[in-house]
Amino acid sequence: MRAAARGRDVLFFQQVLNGLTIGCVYALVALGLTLVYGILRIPNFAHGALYTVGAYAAFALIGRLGANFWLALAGAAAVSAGLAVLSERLVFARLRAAPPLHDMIAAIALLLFFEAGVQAVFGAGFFRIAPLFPQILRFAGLTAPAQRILIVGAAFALMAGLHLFLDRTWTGATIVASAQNRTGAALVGIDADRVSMLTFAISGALAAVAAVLFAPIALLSPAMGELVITKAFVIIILGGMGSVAGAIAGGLVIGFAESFGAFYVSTDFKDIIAFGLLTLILSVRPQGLFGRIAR
Amino acid sequence: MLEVRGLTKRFGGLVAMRGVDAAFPPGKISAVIGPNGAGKTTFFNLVSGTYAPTAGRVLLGGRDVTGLRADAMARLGVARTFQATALFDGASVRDNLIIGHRLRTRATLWDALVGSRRLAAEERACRDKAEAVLDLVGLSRIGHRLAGGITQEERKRVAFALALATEPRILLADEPAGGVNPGETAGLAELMRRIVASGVTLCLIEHKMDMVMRLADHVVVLDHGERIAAGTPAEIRADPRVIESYLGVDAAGMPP
Amino acid sequence: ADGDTVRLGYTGPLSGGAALYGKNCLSGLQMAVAEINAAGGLAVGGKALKVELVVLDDRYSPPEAAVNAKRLVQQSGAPVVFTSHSGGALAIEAFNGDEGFLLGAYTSSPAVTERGDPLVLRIPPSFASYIAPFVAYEMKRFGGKLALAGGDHEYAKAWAALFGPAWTKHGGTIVADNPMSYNKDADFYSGVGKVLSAGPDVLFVGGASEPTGLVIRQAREQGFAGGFAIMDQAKIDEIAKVTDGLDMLDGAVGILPLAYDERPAAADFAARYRAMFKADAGSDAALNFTGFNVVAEAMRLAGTVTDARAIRAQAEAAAKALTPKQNPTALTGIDVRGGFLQAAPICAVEKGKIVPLDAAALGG
Amino acid sequence: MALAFVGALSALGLNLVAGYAGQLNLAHAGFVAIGAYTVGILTVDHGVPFWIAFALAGVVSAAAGAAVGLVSLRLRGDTFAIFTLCVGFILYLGIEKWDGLTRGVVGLMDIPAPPGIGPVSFATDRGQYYLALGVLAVGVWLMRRITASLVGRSFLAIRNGEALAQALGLNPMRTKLTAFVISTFYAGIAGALYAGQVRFLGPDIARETRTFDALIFAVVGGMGTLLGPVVGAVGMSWAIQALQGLQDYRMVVFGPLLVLCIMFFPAGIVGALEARFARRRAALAEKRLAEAAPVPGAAPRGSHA
Amino acid sequence: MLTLDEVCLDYGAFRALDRLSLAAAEGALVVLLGANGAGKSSIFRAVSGLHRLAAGRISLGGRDLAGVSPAGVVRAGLVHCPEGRMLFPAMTVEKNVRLGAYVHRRDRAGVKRGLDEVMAMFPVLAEKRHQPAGSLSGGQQQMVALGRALMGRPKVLLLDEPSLGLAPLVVRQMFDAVAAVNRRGTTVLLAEQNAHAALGIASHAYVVEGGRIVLDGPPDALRNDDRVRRAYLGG
Ligand SMILES: Nc1ncnc2c1ncn2[C@@H]1O[C@H](COP(=O)(O)OP(=O)(O)OP(=O)(O)O)[C@@H](O)[C@H]1O
Ligand SMILES: Nc1ncnc2c1ncn2[C@@H]1O[C@H](COP(=O)(O)OP(=O)(O)OP(=O)(O)O)[C@@H](O)[C@H]1O
Ligand SMILES: [Mg+2]
Ligand SMILES: [Mg+2]
Repeated sequence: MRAAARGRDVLFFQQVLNGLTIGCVYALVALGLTLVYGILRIPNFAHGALYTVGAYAAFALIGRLGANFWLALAGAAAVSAGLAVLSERLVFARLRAAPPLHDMIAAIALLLFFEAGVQAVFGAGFFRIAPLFPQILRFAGLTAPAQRILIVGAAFALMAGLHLFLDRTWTGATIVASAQNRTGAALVGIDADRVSMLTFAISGALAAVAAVLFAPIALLSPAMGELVITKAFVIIILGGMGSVAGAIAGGLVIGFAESFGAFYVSTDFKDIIAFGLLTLILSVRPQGLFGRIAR
Repeated sequence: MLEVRGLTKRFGGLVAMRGVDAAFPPGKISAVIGPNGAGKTTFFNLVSGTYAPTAGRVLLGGRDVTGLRADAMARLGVARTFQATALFDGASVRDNLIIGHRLRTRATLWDALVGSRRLAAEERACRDKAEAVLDLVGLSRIGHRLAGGITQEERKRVAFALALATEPRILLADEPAGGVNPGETAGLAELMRRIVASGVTLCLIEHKMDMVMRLADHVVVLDHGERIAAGTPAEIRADPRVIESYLGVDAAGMPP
Repeated sequence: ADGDTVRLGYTGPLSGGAALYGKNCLSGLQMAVAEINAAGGLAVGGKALKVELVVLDDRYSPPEAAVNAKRLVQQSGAPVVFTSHSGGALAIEAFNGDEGFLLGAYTSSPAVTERGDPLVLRIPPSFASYIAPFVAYEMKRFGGKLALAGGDHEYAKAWAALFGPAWTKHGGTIVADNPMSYNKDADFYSGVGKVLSAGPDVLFVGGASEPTGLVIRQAREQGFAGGFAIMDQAKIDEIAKVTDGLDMLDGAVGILPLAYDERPAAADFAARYRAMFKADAGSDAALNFTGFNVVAEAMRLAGTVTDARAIRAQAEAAAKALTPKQNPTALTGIDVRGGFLQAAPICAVEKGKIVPLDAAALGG
Repeated sequence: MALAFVGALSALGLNLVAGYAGQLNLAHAGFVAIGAYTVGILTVDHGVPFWIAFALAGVVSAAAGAAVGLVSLRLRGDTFAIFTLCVGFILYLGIEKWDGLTRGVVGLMDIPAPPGIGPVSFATDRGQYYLALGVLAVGVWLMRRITASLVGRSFLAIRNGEALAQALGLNPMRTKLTAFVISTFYAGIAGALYAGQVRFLGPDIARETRTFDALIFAVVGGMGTLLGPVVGAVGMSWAIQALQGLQDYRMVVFGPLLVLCIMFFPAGIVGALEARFARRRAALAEKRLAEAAPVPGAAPRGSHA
Repeated sequence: MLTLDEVCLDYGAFRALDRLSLAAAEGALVVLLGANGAGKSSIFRAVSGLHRLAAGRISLGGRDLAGVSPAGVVRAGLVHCPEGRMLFPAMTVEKNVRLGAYVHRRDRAGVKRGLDEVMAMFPVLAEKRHQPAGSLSGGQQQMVALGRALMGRPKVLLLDEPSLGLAPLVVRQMFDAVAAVNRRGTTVLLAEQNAHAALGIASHAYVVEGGRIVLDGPPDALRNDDRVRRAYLGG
């Protein structure tokens, strides 16, 4: 009897770890999405493609250039950030005067382009990035693949870093200020173009980091971004569009909902659970968990 | 005609309107004045159903209409213009006015699908109404222009026409002469007189004191969401509280 | 077919999540086309016709496959359309009889031939023949508790629907049934955890090879020590790339990877494939290769490249007439409904090695 | 091409709710799927005659639209759009997981072709083509009636300024809901046509990518114009087919083309043409007025543009 | 110091400024009077680069400002304290004020000194230093906006209706502060509807109507002008 209860606890904690892992990945992706949305009001559907590109960039750096994991991570972040900035300069900046719908269509077009581009370069096959820490940690009956611990640790470090960056640095403050009041920001001498580019760069880098951290326990495929981007959208409306805290909280909520849903209810229905949760929360709080009402 | 009792509105912690009583007699011109942020626009928003009051009552012709939404109020005959002179900028002036009369029509989707005779008649009625109000505000010649491309004064007139197209009993005008020069202001005042003469009760918010004083039969002064005075223009002009908080003949004077 | 060229069609996933699979299948067809043309073309009605394969992407979507098939028939005049997924095949079956073209369906799903479409060839072996030996091997080696953790796509569900009852009939019990989305999910940790919590001896797994590898990997990471019954969509050599070798696969049964197939025709095919594509051949390629050759041979025997019914009528004879070079998969015939009679060899992983199994000895 | 007409019909519906009423419903494909499955399930599992199922498809889809609209239309702007994206996902997942009703991932097969009416047969491709064309023509004609009427004007008023429209006595919720329901009715009929044409249904038709397709049709053709979606659907279907030859590189080319298209024709093809005609008409009217009643010095400030 | 020469500004088809010219000498406190919508804010938007000119020239100390971005204008020494305050509502008071020094961010000591000065000038802000700016009352928010603008070390300061929505007492404090800033050498351009108070501290005044200057002169001259009296002085 006691053993069974203990077994249940172990399983429970296992799910907590798992929810945390997925939640962290989602949160990192959602953070970039929400930053871009908060400042530029662009629902960037191409964000998922930046995630994909990041993973493939790291794969190429490791496989073809022999880079180590951390170098590949940095390289991937740079590649995705660069592409994000390019799409801002070449596409979104030119659509600033256009109706909002056009941003969305452009983002969809970019998504198609990047995804097809990845496939054209790397082919349609699955790839894997070897885990940095392939070990399995076992203690007190719990098993935890080290890579998962790494994901959680790195994600939280990154979120903390991002928070400090936004909160403590001048450059970070320009982003927060622009999100709260674009005109006000321009009037204290903040360069709106610079902030847009910076925001896109950060969002691309976050997506790439999430992808590279997660890649060793998942698979690379040209469509891999689709799996996370829709969740990321759920998360940012759940958390309140444009809210950084909301993206993190929303990411964890969806991560746990999926993990526990898959375990205690049915793996088949875990996505429905996540989306159902969203519908439920939004019908009670239309502005999301952390959203401000109106502008 | 229109009466409010103990009207109160809270936005979170901020009390934008506190226990305001006021009555607007039919066939007359009333004015609401007060400093920026006093709650004048909020007052209109409450009366027209844009906001629901936190407390208090709104009575229209003796009937309690508290909490009705804006569209219901419009159908009961309460029309308004907006401080920012909202128009459908992408449509022509005439199309703006046609939609303004939609609330007096009954055609449904079904009428549209089968192309019923009622729809045709009502569309004609809307067009006629549009021409009539255009004529009343003196803008027949710009009916075809895009509403986004006309002058500020014309916008103010179109806003009146739009409100009139709803066939209101009472018209609430938020700064109808804001942003137009004195010459044009006189023209607008003339227009307002004509509107009242056609049987519509008028209530306006205005900062242009000379115009208010000349035009209004009755003035309500708001400050910090409270009614600080009400009466004829002459009474208001002499009220020390109004002078202090609004009219600003600052006896103390400012440092040089 | 105009003048001296006969065009055949292919619709399959060439982009999206299943693109690799679609391309593998396509490569077998392309290889057959290349070899036929290199040998001077297809001799029909006294002429040597050049063969051309018209390829369209359907992103694994059945409706798009149907649309593509219509296009292939109407615009390219293809008398035969190949497709590599059961959804597409079923969608095309809705009208291929009316439109009079032959469907070359690369799917093990029995539903494709069960509905009596007279113009269909089902190229892969029926998976039914694998089930008994898989059950026997795993139950004997690991015990009677089975957890079903296969994919939630149509083909995997069809497998599970036969595998589960076979298992209980053999005296085992099913302790968990939790299909997972191999095509859409990135992480299976919770799903695997759920089935493991029921304490199974054997896991039934399978979807595309790489996600299957992930599922196996995560099962081992969570401490599972039992065996795996791997459905035939997943290939053990491809799985091994995800599990970093065969260690984690110990105790798995599945179909024998082509690279380990030592029968001469198969080995020869693998060598030719390598020369042409600079990559290892998989069984998807080999089976499609054979399938195409059957169709080509049937056209030759029927003396027509337009009359689908006549071509279909010669399929059985064509299958029997294939040379070993045309027939790396040891096709022996075609049943009345159009199902190919061939059985891929099966294997197990024991002590870090792939060992062929004798299906007959295990009761297959 | 028959499928392009189905796409046009679906885009026509999306255009009503998004282009005219200003509510971007990203669950649109879900409603197309509801229509398609209504036909599929009724004809295959319940032996309902095709044309009855066809009519019911629109009704069922519109009823689902009413239910979804009541909840989602309380949200505004981007939140509404993203929320409906999620609703679309739920519809898609619902179709995929509820195998008992929809056959799930296996798909629904053996849907009968639309039976002929009198001497006209729809079993052939040519028949299908004319059927789709016919339904589309009726759809455009009805859409024209709706958009040109007071009802259509109400939609535009809501899009252009909800607060002002409400102050003018329009009930925003009811107006938006009407647009939503008509739009989902069109989606349902498009789905029914699709079912009769492809005769096999899988959950994929509810995917968000299908909504994006319809959206792209409408935007490229001209959002908020009557014929824009039709022009867009036919044009883009043609373009996508024309690019099939590029195989893997299809979307690599298509993506940038799309971006250029919205950059240089922000109002869409039909929108650009209409603006051109409108300018010419306005200039003419202005000229006629000037000739008729020359008012000295009346050229108003601000009218120079 | 600052001159506008035949400036035109359009909102779509609507011409908000129509060949408008004005000048502010160094150290002057220039007041713009005008009704709602006369175009006062538009003048400021044109100067600070928030809105592109349709025609005309703007120069600051001899430097042409046409086509310079808002950030560039701030760096050139002109700070615009806008109508509606445009604060960062979720940021603390201190951060709002500090961000005003964005273009001088490398001068850490200077930023600190500026911050101390602002806090000393508005003691109530020092008290509320760590509260979100959005939670302050209107008058306090206006002080934050003014403090933030001063952190930009403006040579020319544009103040758009700083008394908007403020209680009379607060209005007075505000005008005291503006006068003090001006005394320390900053050229100030002040848009006001509160004509009495504004004329009290001005060195020169312009009357704006319908996007044009209709009248200008020293405060006393305007006070005695009939039209101004009627329209802006309520009598
Ligand atoms: N929707 C709202 N949410 C929160 N606060 C509001 C809202 N609307 C108005 N307020 C607040 O209510 C108060 C009164 O505002 P209101 O717009 O009624 O003033 P007003 O008298 O019309 O001023 P003005 O003359 O400048 O137009 C202000 O402090 C304003 O900030
Ligand atoms: N973004 C805009 N789009 C269109 N018209 C505008 C815009 N901003 C201002 N206007 C119009 O331009 C004119 C001048 O506006 P401006 O804001 O400069 O006036 P103002 O003198 O500052 O008035 P206020 O006292 O209300 O602040 C007004 O008629 C206004 O309606
Ligand atoms: Mg107001
Ligand atoms: Mg202003």
